[in-house]
Amino acid sequence: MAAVFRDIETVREEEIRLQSEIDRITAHPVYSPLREPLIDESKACSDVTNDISGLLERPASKGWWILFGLSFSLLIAGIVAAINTVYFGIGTWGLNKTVGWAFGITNFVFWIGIGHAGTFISAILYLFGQKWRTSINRSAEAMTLIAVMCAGIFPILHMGRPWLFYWIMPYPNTRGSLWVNFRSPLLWDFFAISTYFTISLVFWYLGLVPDLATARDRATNKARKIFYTVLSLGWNGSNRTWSRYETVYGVLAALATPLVLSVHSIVSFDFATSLVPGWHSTIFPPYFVAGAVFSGFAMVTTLLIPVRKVMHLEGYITVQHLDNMCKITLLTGSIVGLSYLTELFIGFYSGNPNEIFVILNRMGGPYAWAYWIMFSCNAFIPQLFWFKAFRTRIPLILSLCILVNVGMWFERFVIIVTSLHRDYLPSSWAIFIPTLTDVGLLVGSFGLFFTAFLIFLRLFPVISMNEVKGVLHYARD
Amino acid sequence: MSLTTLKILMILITIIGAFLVWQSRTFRIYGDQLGYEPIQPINFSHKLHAGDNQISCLFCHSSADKSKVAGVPPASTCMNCHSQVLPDSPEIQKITAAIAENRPIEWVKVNDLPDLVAFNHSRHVTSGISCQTCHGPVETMERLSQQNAFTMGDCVSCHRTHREVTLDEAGKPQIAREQTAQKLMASTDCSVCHH
Amino acid sequence: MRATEPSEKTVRYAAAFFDNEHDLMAIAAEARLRGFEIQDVFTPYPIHGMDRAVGLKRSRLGWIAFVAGALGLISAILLQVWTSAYDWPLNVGGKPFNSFPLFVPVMFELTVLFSGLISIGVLFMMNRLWIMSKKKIFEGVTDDRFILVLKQEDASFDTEKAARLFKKYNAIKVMEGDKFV
Amino acid sequence: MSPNAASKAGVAEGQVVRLSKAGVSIEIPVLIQPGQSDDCVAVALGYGRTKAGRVASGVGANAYPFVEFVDGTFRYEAEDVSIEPTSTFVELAKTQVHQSAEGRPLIMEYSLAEFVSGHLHEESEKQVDLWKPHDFPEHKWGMVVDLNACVGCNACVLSCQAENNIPVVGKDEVRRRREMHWMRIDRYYDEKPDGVTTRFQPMTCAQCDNASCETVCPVLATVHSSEGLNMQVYNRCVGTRYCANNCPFKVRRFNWFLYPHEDAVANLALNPDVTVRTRGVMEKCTFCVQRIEEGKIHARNEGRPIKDGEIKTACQQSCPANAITFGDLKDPESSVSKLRHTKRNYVLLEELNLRQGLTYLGKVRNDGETVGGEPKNGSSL
Amino acid sequence: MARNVLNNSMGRGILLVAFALGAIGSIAGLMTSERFWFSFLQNSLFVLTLALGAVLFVAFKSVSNAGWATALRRVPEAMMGYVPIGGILLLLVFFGRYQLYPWTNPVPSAHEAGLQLGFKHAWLSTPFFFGRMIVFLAVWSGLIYLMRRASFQQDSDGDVVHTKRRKAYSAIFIVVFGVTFSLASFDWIMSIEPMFYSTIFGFYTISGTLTSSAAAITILVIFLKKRGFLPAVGEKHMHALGQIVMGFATFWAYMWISQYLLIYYANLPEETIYYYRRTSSSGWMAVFILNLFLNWVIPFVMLLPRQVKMNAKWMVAACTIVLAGHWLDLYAMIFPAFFGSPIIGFVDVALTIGFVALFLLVFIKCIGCEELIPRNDPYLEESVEHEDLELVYQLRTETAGDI
Repeated sequence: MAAVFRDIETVREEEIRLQSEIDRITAHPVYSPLREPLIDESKACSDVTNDISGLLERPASKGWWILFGLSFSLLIAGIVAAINTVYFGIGTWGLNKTVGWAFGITNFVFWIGIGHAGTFISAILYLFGQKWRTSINRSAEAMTLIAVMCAGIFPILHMGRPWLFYWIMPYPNTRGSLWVNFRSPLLWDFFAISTYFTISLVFWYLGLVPDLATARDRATNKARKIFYTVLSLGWNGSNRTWSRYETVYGVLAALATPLVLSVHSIVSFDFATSLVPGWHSTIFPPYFVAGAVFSGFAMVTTLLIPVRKVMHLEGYITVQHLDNMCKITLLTGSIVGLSYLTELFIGFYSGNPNEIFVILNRMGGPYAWAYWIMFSCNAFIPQLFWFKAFRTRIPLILSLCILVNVGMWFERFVIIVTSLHRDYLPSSWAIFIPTLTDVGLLVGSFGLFFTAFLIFLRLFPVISMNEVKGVLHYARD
Repeated sequence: MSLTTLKILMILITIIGAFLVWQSRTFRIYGDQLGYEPIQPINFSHKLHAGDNQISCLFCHSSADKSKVAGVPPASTCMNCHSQVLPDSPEIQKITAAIAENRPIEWVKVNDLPDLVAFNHSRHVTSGISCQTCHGPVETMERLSQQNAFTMGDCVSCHRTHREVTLDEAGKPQIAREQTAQKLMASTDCSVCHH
Repeated sequence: MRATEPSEKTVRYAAAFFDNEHDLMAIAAEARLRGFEIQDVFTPYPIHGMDRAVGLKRSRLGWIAFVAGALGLISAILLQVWTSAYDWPLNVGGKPFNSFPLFVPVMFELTVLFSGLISIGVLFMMNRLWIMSKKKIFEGVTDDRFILVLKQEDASFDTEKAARLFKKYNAIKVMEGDKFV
Repeated sequence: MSPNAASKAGVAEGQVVRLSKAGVSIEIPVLIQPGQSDDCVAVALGYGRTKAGRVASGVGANAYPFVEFVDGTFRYEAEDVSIEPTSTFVELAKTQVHQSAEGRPLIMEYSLAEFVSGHLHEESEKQVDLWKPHDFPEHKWGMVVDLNACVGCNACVLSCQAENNIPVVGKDEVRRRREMHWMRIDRYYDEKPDGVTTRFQPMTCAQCDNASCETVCPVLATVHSSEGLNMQVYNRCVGTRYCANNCPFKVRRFNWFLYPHEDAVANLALNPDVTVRTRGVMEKCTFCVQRIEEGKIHARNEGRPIKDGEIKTACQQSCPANAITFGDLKDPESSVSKLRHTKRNYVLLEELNLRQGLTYLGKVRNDGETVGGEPKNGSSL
Repeated sequence: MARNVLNNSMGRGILLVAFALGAIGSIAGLMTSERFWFSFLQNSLFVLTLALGAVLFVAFKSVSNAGWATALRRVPEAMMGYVPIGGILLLLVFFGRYQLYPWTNPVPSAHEAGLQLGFKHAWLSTPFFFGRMIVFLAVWSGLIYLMRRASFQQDSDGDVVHTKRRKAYSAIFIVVFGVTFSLASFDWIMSIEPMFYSTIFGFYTISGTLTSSAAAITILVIFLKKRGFLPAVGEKHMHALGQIVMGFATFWAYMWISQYLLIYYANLPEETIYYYRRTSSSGWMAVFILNLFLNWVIPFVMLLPRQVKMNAKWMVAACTIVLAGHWLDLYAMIFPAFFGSPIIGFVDVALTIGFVALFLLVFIKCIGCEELIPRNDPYLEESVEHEDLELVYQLRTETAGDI
């Protein structure tokens, strides 16, 4: 009898121990009362699936077709300009012996910069545990990929002989193995951009696989079923898979973070390694990175505001998300502003007449208008985001972000053209005037960007469902 | 993927690979003319002249040691001998006719380099490189064919292996050493060929 | 390689469906502590702490990524130094043949590229994620179902105890099956 | 037309004016030329031809009607010519649009007193690299241009064009600042209290040892030779134009279009030793590397070292004033080495530490001084 | 309610003796060594940047709403207390300006003739220079005072408004610091070689500051945790701190390579001379390479494995290496301008010991005066592990419950 009691006693103790062990294991994190829910509190898991996967299953709206038509016609203009360039030569651009780079490289740097927000959101904010990234990372990453594609076209197109672009890859050849110049920043660009594109692509795809599985499981149409079945790689949500998936996601985030820094740093090396006054400045790497994230965030915000409106995603991409993005725009914009000031200061501090001349020429030379557009849009405009009113009123956010994008395009234009057009020997000074082909390529790159983004919206879940489901429980606790 | 699919795939890859290796000469890079053997206007045999009869290359290609180009001999060079030797042969008749009509014989150029390469015969011949090094065993050919792909790699590998600069005590390069034909000062500067 | 993965065997299983992560986590922890053998759990999103609940060890993929990165770094150094300073050294702008500081960008990029691609490749291989995959997919797992799958291989599996446990945590649906691929 | 004359007549550069005198009149655009006498307008003769082929027919205006035959000789001056501005403007095709040196010390000038005293410019500081410089085992080609001797006649530019198959790109391309001359003569007008000083400086690829163009080329299309030359390999070039951007002297030229034409007769005029460049590639002065190679081969075939002065570049050969000296800097006895060690020798943009193969001998000016000679102010252009 | 975190009086005694040693060393050095002012500048900047980095740490934490670090926040807050004192000490370089800053010489050499150019001449003038210095230090000290006050007041009244205020002060501090510290680093360090200029210099110095202060915070947290203070700090925090040190070290390496690579590449004499002085002699070359290893290579490789970040001994070792690296970094920034080879003499050692001792004394004073856990911080629960939640709830004052 006693033994039985002792057994019961032991069993009870055992039960209590077990329960406390279970409690310890299953304890979920506590959140500060100051934290507000990220997503509309009424959403449940199935709502997320229906809201987001459902978007793909309905036919495209009229608005989508109109936008698609518009972007596609811009893209056609770009294609015409590209054919013109390749057929007749770079002479169709407005370049000359003094200004060897202008619109082409400006567009390249601009788009690469835009391409920095996506990986920043998915990698850096991931590492910093910023959960609000989950609603925006998918579309931001897609934007990154598309922007990098837009950017990647320009270095090839701007070559005199674009059909030989593969010469910048190191491969054994019949020229006694004449390799490539590993000291050239353009070569670094090739490595940086191809790595960045590859890693961003696999990162984006990795995040997409579970969502593609959702789309697969919901698909009724045969073609869609095959499409999503192939892409979702038999994903079944097993914890074993999730566990490794999370590790790799973390690894990729840890890799992508310095990668983001490196890519625009390397792009900045294109300029900073040279000895053109106005190009050679050691602050360029961090300054370009900040500028890239700055313009990228402005572009994500510009894209997401209409997307959330048209696709009814206000519950997922809330004003709080926009507010946070504005804050990052403010931070990076301030770094950009600080870099402008540093450049000005050091320019005068250096006492180097060439440096001083470049600054004065930018402020008052033939391209002063571009400089002041750049300065006001990038250094002053984002400062408005200090005020909450500017971070929460959607039309204001949208207009400021568009201005930032304009400013960042002009920043690259100013850096490239004003430095080149008047450098060391006044005898070679010249003016750059863009041609129709230049403008066509600029416009065409926007066409490609929007066309591809609109296609993305129709093919893939625009919000990372699996990650959003993971942060829903704030609302439920 | 089942094991069968995998096997089939492996076999396919092997077959295609083997075919590519076997037929590797079929897939050439652009500009590779190795083995080019055009029909010439006159059925001239290098084997007969340079091989069997041991006529020196420089006898006909007389500018090879003096000038950039080796030179195609004028028709009159042929007639130095052929006015006596086999003057009635139909092939020789063609030369005679060309001389009579005062027109050149339209030889088809076999060993040709693109215009972006400057090759100087005299430099190579003077430093003792035999014609066969680049042109192959011409003395065995009935009809001339290209025996070297003349890729940049071919030139460069030779220039590199013969890159020996001898310096004297004062540190000056000893130019006289060149004439021993063993020590060449083959430069690998791009501008040596590309200008 | 195919045979070593536990989920690959043909086993008899019992699966219970739940509608939230907390129940799943708790039942997984309890089932494991009570001696059940957990085949796997299936969720629509990754759940923090689930590894601890089902007793899964930390993945060693981090180390694979490190080794892959080191491989990339070494190949970048070898490629650049060999081509620039040994295979065909060229005087480029007066800089030394081995301009090591200038090789840093490519070294970094290749490190990241190798590390990222190899670790993701290993992930796909280890989890057999690929186009022709034919894995068991539970209904609703990609939507809002949280599923616990217990092995009932040997005699020690106590059906009643399992049923009690499922009930305790409000299982929506319980199903059994023979084959688990 | 001088700036003062232009403002007096109320015309701007490029504005077409009608010059007329007693029934003859021509319409030509204005080019403002500092240093020109205020009361005088200069018109070039020889244009406006009607039967001069594709290149020259109908270019410009014929100024011969103004020439009079007086006293058995042609008078090339015409008086009482009226200038009447029209409303037409043309964009002049000029190879240099900025005329001021902006006060930069690009052309060194010394007064006679300074020259006599021997104290010309600060001894340049020893500049350091973060690496060991490459050595040049055999030759190190160098050029010295004596600005004192140079009269700015452009013969070098033309001989370079002829020697190196440089395409003539036409007015439109020059207006777009795409002239192809490998060599150019920079000309600066500097307003001084006592009038305008015109200075000129022949400029060509300086063959820098620390060439900023070379390091940035991704495909090794431009690298340094073992003889100190900055080589440009046209067939390797993919045309990124990065090198041209990074050249502080802006001496690199890019083939914006396919300039050479398939013209069997015209192509016979090309120099067979120089590759004709296709579109999309960069080109620049090579120090006439084809002549260097020829000279080297010639000497080596004969088994002797190269003599100083044996190899001449095209510009040097055609310079009427012997302003250009070319030779081997390795040879301390060569004339170019000797000139390098003269006091007047200076390196353009020395603060960039490029270590050029091309240096200049500063100009000694003798104006405003009592030590003989006449004050100079005009341009010889 | 001053608390002695050393748990005994021995420690403080040792620190006082060390400080005295430093003071004596300074006086001795002032009289004998030409290196004194350089060493003084280097060491006072070394500890001052640790304190300034701590301010940035707290400021970044506040603006990004990062909850995790709340449990250890008092450590950087105590470090911040050194800034006013360190600032006053730094101002003493006024007396060493003729040795340190060539531009103070009334008659510049031919080499420095470039200084006669307008802006630089005006900017680098003694009254303006030291005036700026005073303004910068005063502004920083003022903001630090406000941040600390808002933090401590919350302990007593538990009002959330202090969190919001701290956030505002932090944002202002980050902006002000970005501008002023860039200028300060140009002034205090870069102008030792007045002909040299590099636009990244400010960012570079900030990155070193961030790395070393994160390392110092880690060491102090481990020290306090060992002594039984900071009960709520656990593995999670150690892991995060390890990641931060590693991340900042990598950021420093990024800045380092950016500056070096660009100067190496462009090869412009004005700039190359800076690295030439630092790499041409074998002694300085060793310092140059050691600097990279101490600041990045060794800590990065050491801290890669997850286990190391949670191991106190390894973490202390890695962080000590980082601190040594930062010291060496400043040494390599300041000394090569005038000294052909790196020598570390008595003065350097004495001054280093003295300054570190002073810093620790101030730290101990500051940390002893306040609660070690910001008990009413609304982010505190997020910061601690599940097991420590009860402990945190006990510390809370009643008023803090409702927000």
